Amino acid sequence: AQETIKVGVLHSLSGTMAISETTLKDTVLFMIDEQNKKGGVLGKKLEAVVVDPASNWPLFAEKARELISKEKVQVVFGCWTSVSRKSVLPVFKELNSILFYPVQYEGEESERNVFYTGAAPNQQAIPAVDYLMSKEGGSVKRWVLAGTDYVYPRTTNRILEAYLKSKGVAEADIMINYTPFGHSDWQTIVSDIKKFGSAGKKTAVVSTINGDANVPFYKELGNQGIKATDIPVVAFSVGEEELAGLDTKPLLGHLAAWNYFQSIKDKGNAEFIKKWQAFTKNPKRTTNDPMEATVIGFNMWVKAVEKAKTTDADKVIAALPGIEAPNLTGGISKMLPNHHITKPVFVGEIRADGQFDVVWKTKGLVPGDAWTDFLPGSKDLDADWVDLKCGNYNKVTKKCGGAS
Amino acid sequence: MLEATNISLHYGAAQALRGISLNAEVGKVTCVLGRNGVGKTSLLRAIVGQRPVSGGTIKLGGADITRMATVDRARSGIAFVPQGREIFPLLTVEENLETAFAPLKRADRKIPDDVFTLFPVLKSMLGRRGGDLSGGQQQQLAIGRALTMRPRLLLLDEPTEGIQPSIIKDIGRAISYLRSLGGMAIVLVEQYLDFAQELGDHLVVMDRGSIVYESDKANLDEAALKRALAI
Amino acid sequence: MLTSRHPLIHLLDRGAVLFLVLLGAFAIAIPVLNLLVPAESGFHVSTYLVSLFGKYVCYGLLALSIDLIWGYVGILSLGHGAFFALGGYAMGMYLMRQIGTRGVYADPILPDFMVFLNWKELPFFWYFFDHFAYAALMVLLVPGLLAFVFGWFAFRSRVTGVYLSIITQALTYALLLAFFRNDFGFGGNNGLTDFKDILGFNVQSEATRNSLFFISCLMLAICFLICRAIVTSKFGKVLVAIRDAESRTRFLGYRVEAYKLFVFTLSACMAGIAGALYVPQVGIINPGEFAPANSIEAVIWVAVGGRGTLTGAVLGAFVVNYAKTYFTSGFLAEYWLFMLGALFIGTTLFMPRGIIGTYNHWRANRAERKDAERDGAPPLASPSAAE
Amino acid sequence: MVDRQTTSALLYLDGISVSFDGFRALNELSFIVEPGEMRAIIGPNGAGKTTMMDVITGKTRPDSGDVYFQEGTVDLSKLDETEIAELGIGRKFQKPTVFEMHTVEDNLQLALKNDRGVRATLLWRSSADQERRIDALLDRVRLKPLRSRVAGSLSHGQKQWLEIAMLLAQDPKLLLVDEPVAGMTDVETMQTAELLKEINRHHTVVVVEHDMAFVRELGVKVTCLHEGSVLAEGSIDDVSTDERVVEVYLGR
Amino acid sequence: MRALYDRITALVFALGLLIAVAVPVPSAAGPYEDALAGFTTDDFADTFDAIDAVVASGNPLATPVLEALQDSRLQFSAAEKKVFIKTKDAALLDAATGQPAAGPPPADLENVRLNNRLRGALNGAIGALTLMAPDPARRLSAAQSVFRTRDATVLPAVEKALEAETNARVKKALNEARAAIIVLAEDSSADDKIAAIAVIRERSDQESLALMAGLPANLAPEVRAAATDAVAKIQSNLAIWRTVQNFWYGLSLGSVLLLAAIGLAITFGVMGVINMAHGEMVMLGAYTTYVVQEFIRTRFPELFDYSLAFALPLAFMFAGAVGILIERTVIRYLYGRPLETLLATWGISLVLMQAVRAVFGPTNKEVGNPSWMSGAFDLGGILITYNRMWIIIFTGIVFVALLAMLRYTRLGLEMRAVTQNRQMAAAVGIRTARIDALTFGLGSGIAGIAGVALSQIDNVSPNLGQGYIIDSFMVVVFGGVGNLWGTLVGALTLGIANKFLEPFAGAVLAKIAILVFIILFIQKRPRGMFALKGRAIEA
Ligand SMILES: Nc1ncnc2c1ncn2[C@@H]1O[C@H](COP(=O)(O)OP(=O)(O)OP(=O)(O)O)[C@@H](O)[C@H]1O
Ligand SMILES: Nc1ncnc2c1ncn2[C@@H]1O[C@H](COP(=O)(O)OP(=O)(O)OP(=O)(O)O)[C@@H](O)[C@H]1O
Ligand SMILES: [Mg+2]
Ligand SMILES: [Mg+2]
Repeated sequence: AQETIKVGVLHSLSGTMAISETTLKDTVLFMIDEQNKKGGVLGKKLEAVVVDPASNWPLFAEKARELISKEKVQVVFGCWTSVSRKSVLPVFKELNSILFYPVQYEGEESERNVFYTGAAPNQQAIPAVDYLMSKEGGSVKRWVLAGTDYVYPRTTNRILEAYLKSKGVAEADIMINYTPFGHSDWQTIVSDIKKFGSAGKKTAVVSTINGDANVPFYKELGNQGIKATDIPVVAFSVGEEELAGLDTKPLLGHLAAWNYFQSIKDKGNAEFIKKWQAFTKNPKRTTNDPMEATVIGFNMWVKAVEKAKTTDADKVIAALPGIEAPNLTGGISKMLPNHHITKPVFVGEIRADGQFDVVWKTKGLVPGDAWTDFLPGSKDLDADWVDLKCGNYNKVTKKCGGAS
Repeated sequence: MLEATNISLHYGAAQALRGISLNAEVGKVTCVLGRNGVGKTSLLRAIVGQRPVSGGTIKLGGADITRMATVDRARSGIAFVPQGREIFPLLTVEENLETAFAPLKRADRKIPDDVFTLFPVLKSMLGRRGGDLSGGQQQQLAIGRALTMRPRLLLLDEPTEGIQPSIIKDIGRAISYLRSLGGMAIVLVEQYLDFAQELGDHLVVMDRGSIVYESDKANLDEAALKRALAI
Repeated sequence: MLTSRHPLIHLLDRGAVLFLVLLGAFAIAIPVLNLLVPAESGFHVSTYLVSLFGKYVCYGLLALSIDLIWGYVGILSLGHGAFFALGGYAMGMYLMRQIGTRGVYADPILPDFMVFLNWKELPFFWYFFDHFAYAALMVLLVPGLLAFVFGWFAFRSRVTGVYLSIITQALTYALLLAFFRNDFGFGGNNGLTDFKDILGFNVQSEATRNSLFFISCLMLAICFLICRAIVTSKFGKVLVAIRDAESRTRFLGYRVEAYKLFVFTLSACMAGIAGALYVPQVGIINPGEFAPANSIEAVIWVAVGGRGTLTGAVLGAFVVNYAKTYFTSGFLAEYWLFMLGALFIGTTLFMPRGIIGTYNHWRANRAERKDAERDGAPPLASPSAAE
Repeated sequence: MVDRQTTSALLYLDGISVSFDGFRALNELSFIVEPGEMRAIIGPNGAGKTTMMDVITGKTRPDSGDVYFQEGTVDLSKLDETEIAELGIGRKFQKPTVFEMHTVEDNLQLALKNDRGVRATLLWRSSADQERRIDALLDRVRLKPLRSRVAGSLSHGQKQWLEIAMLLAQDPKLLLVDEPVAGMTDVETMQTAELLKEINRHHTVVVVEHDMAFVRELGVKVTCLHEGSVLAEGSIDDVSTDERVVEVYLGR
Repeated sequence: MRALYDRITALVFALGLLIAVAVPVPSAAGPYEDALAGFTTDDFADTFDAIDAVVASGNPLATPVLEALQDSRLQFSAAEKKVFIKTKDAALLDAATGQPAAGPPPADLENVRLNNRLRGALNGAIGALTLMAPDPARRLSAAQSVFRTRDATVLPAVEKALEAETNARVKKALNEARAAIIVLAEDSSADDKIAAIAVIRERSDQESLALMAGLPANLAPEVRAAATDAVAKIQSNLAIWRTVQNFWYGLSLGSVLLLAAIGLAITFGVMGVINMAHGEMVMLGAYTTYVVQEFIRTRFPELFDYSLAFALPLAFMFAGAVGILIERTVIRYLYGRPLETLLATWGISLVLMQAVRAVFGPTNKEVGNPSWMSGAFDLGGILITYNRMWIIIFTGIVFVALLAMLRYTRLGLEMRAVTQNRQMAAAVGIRTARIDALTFGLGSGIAGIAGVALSQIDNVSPNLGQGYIIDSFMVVVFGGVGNLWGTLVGALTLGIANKFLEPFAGAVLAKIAILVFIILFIQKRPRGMFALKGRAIEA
């Protein structure tokens, strides 16, 4: 048989995360299919190796090891939750391979073997808050930061809290609330939000509520009659895919901040959606932000391999920074030395048909920032794998932290 | 009514019944005697179908029921008062009796008055949970339940065990009464010789899974009987 | 039977010896094949497999600990994963402290996640965890103590059966939620990860991996022997008596609570050891390990292997986990739950005593039939276990 | 009734009442057993005989009343089953309860009088002396051929015997025997009576039975319970001719 | 139905326009026309100004234009710089004249887009404009939106409306709106303000508190006193209602728990099967609802409000049938070995979950609320959402029906008999196999209808059941296995306790506290709250 280049796909197909991750697996398969139609890479066909880490974090590490050392894949596209990424990190470092991570996350990380094509906090959370504070966004003065109790919301909220305070928001005007995974009874919290929001100042909710908990949350919002005009909710984890499980009419006008929306009018996007729906044989199949991030990552990898003329991990890692690939919203994203990419930020309002209507976007592309400027521990850190060859360079002590 | 021919029964590899034949006629009490562990209970289990036989045939009223399931045997008229009572502990006394309606037609679903005439305690305890009754009361309940089924064949496994003397007498009277009704055949497993002799029209003594002595009441050889029992 | 045979013979029947020999061979062969046989050779065992097997061995130990209390005392713990995870966390805390300044924020004392959450100093329960001996002690003490306190209350109040099972589940579920909380001081959902050294050796190195694997096998063997010693002693008979007729045992004058408490605590300690060995081999410990589903799965390993047979428990852990590894890759990946589900259903229907249990039963039956042919008055087979 | 301070009784029950969901199973029951005595208890089904044993062995807590052991020195109502068993009160249950998964021999082994602590059983070694005792017990109840059978597979009567043997193995000061001859043949009944009389030479025994022939054979003081309290007490002849006993118990 | 209604409104609308048009049309390029131009730039800021300007113009066309804007029916052509109103039956009117648009519609026609700020402004504007609308519901919402915006410029309109108002509720709302404006106004007298405060004090809800909290600092002392007094009154009123509300939330959570657990109370509580696949039965019920709704949505959309009525029996039958199938093929071999049922049903649950994933995909499915289950109403000081209310009622019905079935029917008696002693039940002639299958089917079927209800508040995904299984077991065990009343009281206790803890402990800690509470409680009562007592149990 003809020699192939193996590409690992490390997304949960069962367990709690299957709901989000399965689509990404399909996306990678789709991209490989497309690429092979174009003749593959370096004259070789790509071959997907799919495993199911079953939403089980240690299993992620095991499967990563299996992909790299047993299946000998050249690159892995995978992970959704931060903890799954943290779990596979040591494996990628030890076996020196490449991971493309396509989901928005809390930042505070930059590793040589990982390329982050999802949003860092400065590419999602902060612009969204900026928008809400603007006159256009409703001049919000009072904030509810509601999230699921895990690292991404915690960090995002900490960054936001610091950011809001730096903008003069008083402590009393910020309410922070955490709920367990899969929380399904939102009555109390929604009514608390309502109460908090009726103090006379314009209030908004910044939601980092994750996954399954969103549907009951929004249902409760709708039923308790919280309208976007009263208290808008801006979510960072709710995309087209999540809305597919909801009757969106009562949610009209609530917001989400992403780097991509399916509804964005762009030629590349339209073409992509058409092919994707043909590939999945489902004319209603939606697209979403992490998919776009996967697509960008995939295209960057292909370009880097072609540039390096090899799939050798070291060479590809060296080639990747500076690679540019078109995103699906009309811009060109670029891989930065800190292994994050540049992205546009959009704020969209939920429409009755379950899509988003973009009401605001950043002027240009925002470069991803691995270390936020709003937390004391990370302000001084910098990531640069091109010149400094370091993921956590301390600008004050002029030293590279950690041993890696 | 009941014709069991040459039946054998195994527990795993051990044989508990070795080619036993037993007949029970309508209007008669067939009494099975024997020491502990000789297979009396096993014989009854074979007849009601709680244990499959490994050989032989069982007929009820001429129909072969050897391979029939327990339920169907019960529905064709076999009632069983097991050793250890086996009443339904969480059902009330009344409900316990009502469970026995299962084989009956809707119109017949009524607890026969006989039951309460024979065992007046049950009447006063209708609302109590079966499991709370004392041992003897449970025994009476178990017999009452069997009677509610209006069976053709009544099997009683040591019904006097743990029963106060006066009620033993009552049970004895009850059995004679049932016999006198003439509608059913009765098989009584018993250790209590006096009781068995008094009631049994036909006596069978078992030992180690076989029948070692068998006789009608009329021509009973008491010495031989005692010998058979004392082996 | 409690005959006057030499206790050692008693302790090591044929199955136990076979088990130990196989385990020993495994413990030696794998590192040898990994380290000494060149990678090109067909006999080479990859490092991937070494850590995979290491993980299985830890699961085996967890299964063993469950079997000890479930198989012999009838305590169905649906929360044993909690003890496993606590042992794991104790070890994880040691490993975190070993990272020292190599963390991303290069803080000499605080682990990364604390810096990240802006904590200023180490919480008191993290003290001393930089000492291995202390951590090792905690691996035993924390699960052991929790089991002791929990058991002390539960057994004294005579909580039994499903009630006990469900409150063990509540226990692990409560711990799950607590450990998920970032405020709790154990890294929240992300847990503890990115370990560097253990006792000065690089956790990633092949030599360390093989050593960890070997030590896991050794611990399994030791715990197996302890369990064997317990179940073959008169103590073991009392346990079975408690399982089958608890109140009767009490009327004989046995202090049932004390017996239960002893094995429960012991079992929790074993689970803790399993967790502690598991963490450096898989490289992460996270609250997910507390998930009730994990504990249930561990119980299922035991059931598959054969409840009440110590070797069966270990075997069950291996079989189920191997099946899981196998089915979750390649073209089966999307359907593996069907396979696993079918395995569980199939086992209950066709091998109700589990693998080893069915085998033992079959052998006992055969022997009995032989006896029956010989002298006609056979001992009878045991009735199926009363639950 | 004697005061408990001055009693010489081994077992002393005074004014015991127990009710279940409003139903009075024991009603101001008072009852004394002297050391070395054997006492037969009869009474209608549901009179409270088993409940009385439950009270003595700690299975049921009395609603009111005193239960003392050993000349009034030990208050049984404050102790749990284990402690009471440790004091030397052994019991045979009405429904035979043996360890079904253990062999006949192991059942006896577990019952043998020994240190019952965790450590002791962990380190326990069988001794020739104990083997001999078990042999003797098995002989006595004629279960020797079944010694390695699993107890669960015994017939009802065989379990009954095994339980008697277990009771003997415990070597208790006070034996409570609930319906020992239920389901035994007449010959066995007499053998059991002999056995109990022999045991009575060194132990105190309380036996509950409905089999009047057996009670007569024992030839000891008889107490008749009815509706939770003592109806009559005395020799078998006295009691069995007592009008009330005939009325509620023996029947005509 | 719908179409007819639309047509009538369109007619009314058109008539309205005619009247409007009959009024002398202002000369071209007046303030109104200038304002309209703001809608053609597709810029939110311009649109905002345009709204203000349209209102200020006083043009009778303002209301229809703004309403069209609110309903996304206002369109513009950037090329022609023209704005159009699309009527409900898709006719195009020129917004400037109110006449049907001449000529073919422009090619670049697009909706004037809105964002939340604009929607807010629109609501206020329309509120002010519709204070005198003929429909009382619209007047009410207009009054309420004025209360919220407190726009002082509307005061004369409010007062005028107040004079004309006949409807008591609307009148009250208008009064409150007026009061809200007056307390905040700089120029109103102290007496007026005190009177206004009294009105607001009567309203006594969260919003009135917010209003009082926002009062300016420079108040006359007597006004200040009245305000302080009002705040105290409102606060104490709210505190009482908060307790009622917590209770209600607890009841609602409890009923959800009960619903999820009640099927388990049968399969586990009565039959003794440790049924790990119970959650999947709930899930199957939810998916049945989804399928039914999809079918109705595509074929008979007018029946949508009845979809749950169809889904209920179907879900019961489907989940019940699956249950019977499981019982017949697996469970029946496992009676008397409860722990093995754990293993097998766990396997079944994996298979069912994956099967659903394979058929329906892993993502959430949309199950809509019928109109009678959407929204909420105020009851005193609390808000009651319809879906929760119906679920509580529904749970009650299911519970009572089940209890009656078990207690008073032959089937119930046989079920209990079989589960207590299968062998003996057969010996009295009860068809144990059939009863077993029916019992398991019943438990599963009830889980299925629980799924129908849960689909209304939770997401319908393959993982749905997993979220409830642990809680269900807790409830059954906490209440006491084998006792339906126990399950009822257990579920409600846990629900209510949780909701009373949540406000100050937070959702996570409340949950942990509840778990710890269960653990401790079981120590006190080792067989659950409604433990069955007596000999019967030990036997
Ligand atoms: N479930 C079983 N498994 C194995 N052996 C059994 C089982 N039940 C009974 N036996 C054996 O079969 C033989 C006959 O038992 P069975 O119960 O029929 O005796 P029985 O005559 O009723 O005795 P008893 O008078 O004590 O009730 C006995 O040796 C008994 O040990
Ligand atoms: N746990 C209980 N719950 C309810 N009622 C009980 C309980 N235990 C005993 N009883 C009732 O108390 C009464 C006395 O029962 P007990 O078992 O002591 O009688 P007994 O004298 O031993 O009778 P028998 O000779 O039939 O064994 C009975 O009526 C019984 O129903
Ligand atoms: Mg018998
Ligand atoms: Mg009794």
